[in-house]
Amino acid sequence: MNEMTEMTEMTGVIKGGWEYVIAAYLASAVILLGYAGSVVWRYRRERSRRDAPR
Amino acid sequence: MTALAVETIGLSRRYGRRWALSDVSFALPQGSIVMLAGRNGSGKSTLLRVLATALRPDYGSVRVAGHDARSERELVRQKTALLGHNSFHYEALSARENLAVAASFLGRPYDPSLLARVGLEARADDPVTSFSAGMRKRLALARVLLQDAAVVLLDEPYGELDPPGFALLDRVISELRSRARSVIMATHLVDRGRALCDRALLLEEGRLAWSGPAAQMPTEAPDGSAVA
Amino acid sequence: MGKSVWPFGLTGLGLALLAWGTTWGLGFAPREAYMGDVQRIMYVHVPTAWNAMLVLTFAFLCALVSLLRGGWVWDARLEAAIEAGVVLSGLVCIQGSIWARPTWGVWWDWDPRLTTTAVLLFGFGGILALRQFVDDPVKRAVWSAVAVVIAYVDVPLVYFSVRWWNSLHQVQSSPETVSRAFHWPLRINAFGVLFLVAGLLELRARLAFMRRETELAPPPPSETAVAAATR
Amino acid sequence: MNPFLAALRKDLLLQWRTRSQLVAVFVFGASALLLFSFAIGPNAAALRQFAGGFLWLALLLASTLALADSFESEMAQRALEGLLLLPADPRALYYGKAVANLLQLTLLGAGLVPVMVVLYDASTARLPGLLGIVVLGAAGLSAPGTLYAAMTAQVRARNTLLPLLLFPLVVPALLGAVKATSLLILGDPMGQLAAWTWLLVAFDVIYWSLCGLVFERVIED
Repeated sequence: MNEMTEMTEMTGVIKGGWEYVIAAYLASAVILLGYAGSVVWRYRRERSRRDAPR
Repeated sequence: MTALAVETIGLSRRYGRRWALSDVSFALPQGSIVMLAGRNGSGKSTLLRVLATALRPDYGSVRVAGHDARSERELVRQKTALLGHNSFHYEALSARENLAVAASFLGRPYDPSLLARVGLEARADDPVTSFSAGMRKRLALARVLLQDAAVVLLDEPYGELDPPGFALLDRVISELRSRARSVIMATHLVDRGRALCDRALLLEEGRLAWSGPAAQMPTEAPDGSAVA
Repeated sequence: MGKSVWPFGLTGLGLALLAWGTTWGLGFAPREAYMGDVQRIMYVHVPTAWNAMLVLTFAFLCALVSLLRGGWVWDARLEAAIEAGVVLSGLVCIQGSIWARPTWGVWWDWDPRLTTTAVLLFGFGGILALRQFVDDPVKRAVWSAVAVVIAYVDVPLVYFSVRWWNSLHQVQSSPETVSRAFHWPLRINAFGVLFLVAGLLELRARLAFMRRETELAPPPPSETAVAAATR
Repeated sequence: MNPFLAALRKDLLLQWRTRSQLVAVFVFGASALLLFSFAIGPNAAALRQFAGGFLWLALLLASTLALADSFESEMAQRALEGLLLLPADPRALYYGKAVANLLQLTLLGAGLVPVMVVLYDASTARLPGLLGIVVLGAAGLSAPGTLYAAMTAQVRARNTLLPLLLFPLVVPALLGAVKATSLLILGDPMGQLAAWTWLLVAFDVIYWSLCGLVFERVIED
């Protein structure tokens, strides 16, 4: 992916570019879902540790 | 009710999961000379630092020299002086300069005779870094005298002092007594404390185990070990 | 802090909205005249950017209340808001970078909004590190609140200074040149991220609150007697 | 004696007693300037163009050392707490220390300017203007820097934490100082110097007041 994508000058229509859209959404999904998962997991673990008799 | 030097009700202070002080309540009339006894880690230093408003109490009320230690910290600080484990001095400055800096904040003229009183006039212009622990304690004592406070808090003042230093401290305490100042002294020298002080407080693991006339303070715990 | 499960519901709703907005944005929304399909990154980039700023503003409010009124609840919410703010800011930078590549041919185009987000990412990331290194809970609460207030007040200054600094380089490209037809997926995703983050903030705050409870010893037994005695 | 003046006197006395530390920090800054030029290479035109940026990067890096030192002496033997218990007004203590740090950073910056002129052939006819920018930039570093130095001096990872907190915050001041300095060196065809100077002034005013307000909370126990 290191070669420059085909890109006309500033005002032309950018052909292709879907791989960037996919990359952006994948990154967003990984980070948002990953963070959500980590918060829920840490929350559950702390709840179980707290409810279990110390 | 005579004016109280110090009054605490249910004073508690924690360090993380441990209670350094828990539910300590006592009242000391003005002019009383008090020995604060207790083993290492019993909360003596913490109590003195709370009374000096260096530490804020977590629970309970504390009144020193007629002012509340939470809401009127500035007023309490004007009426108290603390001799702590740390000398409160700038290591890079000389003895004279340190006292001059303190005097400038107190708005009082610097009294050159102070260094003579604590036996440091020979080393007045040497930086504190070159001082031994005993000399630092003497300089800290000079700083306490400079403040001329109504309630004087001494945290193990005899530590690191040499015999002449002991005599110096005895003289200072008796002078404070004659000027009707209140003194609370944390010390392990129980006999000396009994001789100098009229009241005593005994701390065990952050709790007030005993309080009353210094002469009657128990020296042995039920299990025979030394109490303080 | 409550025990009810509404945060899980909110998080779920957020994810559902995001799924809906994304499929709409990727599958059905018309292709943008100039930028073609690359423009579809906007449907996730702009909502994330809005919410990142919102979360950091929430952190600022928590910091103010925590400083002025105190209370461990607000410190817990502050911790949650800082963490979420850093995660979202990081995501915004990644999305912005991926968007800049096909558009300008470089991985970073120094757009004032994006650069401000990057500065915030490092600023609030530093505050997260501060919270790790301070052991005393009370000091940690006060210092991080002070740091958040100071970092937040800086945002307008950073934005303007970067915009002036950058104005010579290239024409101001606003990724939000979004015409009416594109609004719906954008708005749906914006609420999607909002609900998702709101739910996570509550859970993360409860987690922080519980940790504080184990970190601090409970009040002494005579707490009630003391309360009565204090004038 | 007014508490602020007492605090300033104390801080200047302390800085005078520990002036060898300032010399060491200056040498650090000067060597940073030298190292930057190796990054660019002996290309005079390029060096001259980045001179303003390198000056302020070197000063920024050196400032964290000077700021950290300024509070190390306050924390040793709880000297700062000793003053607070006298009592001394925390705000006066803050402004005394901040002004002393401002003077120190200005000295540092002024000392680095000749090094920059020599290494990067970046002289300017408007020297008073340059010194004015050095003062404004140093003020932008010392206000938040003093506050964060007070905070991080009490924490174990202080050497990494101070720059980590300070650098993102001072971006506007850094941009303002670098642009203003470069305009003075390379010329200011479009007359932007005033705008960047006002940005610096705004940053200074905001943080000299805000940090004074919150300083007490940072050093209470």
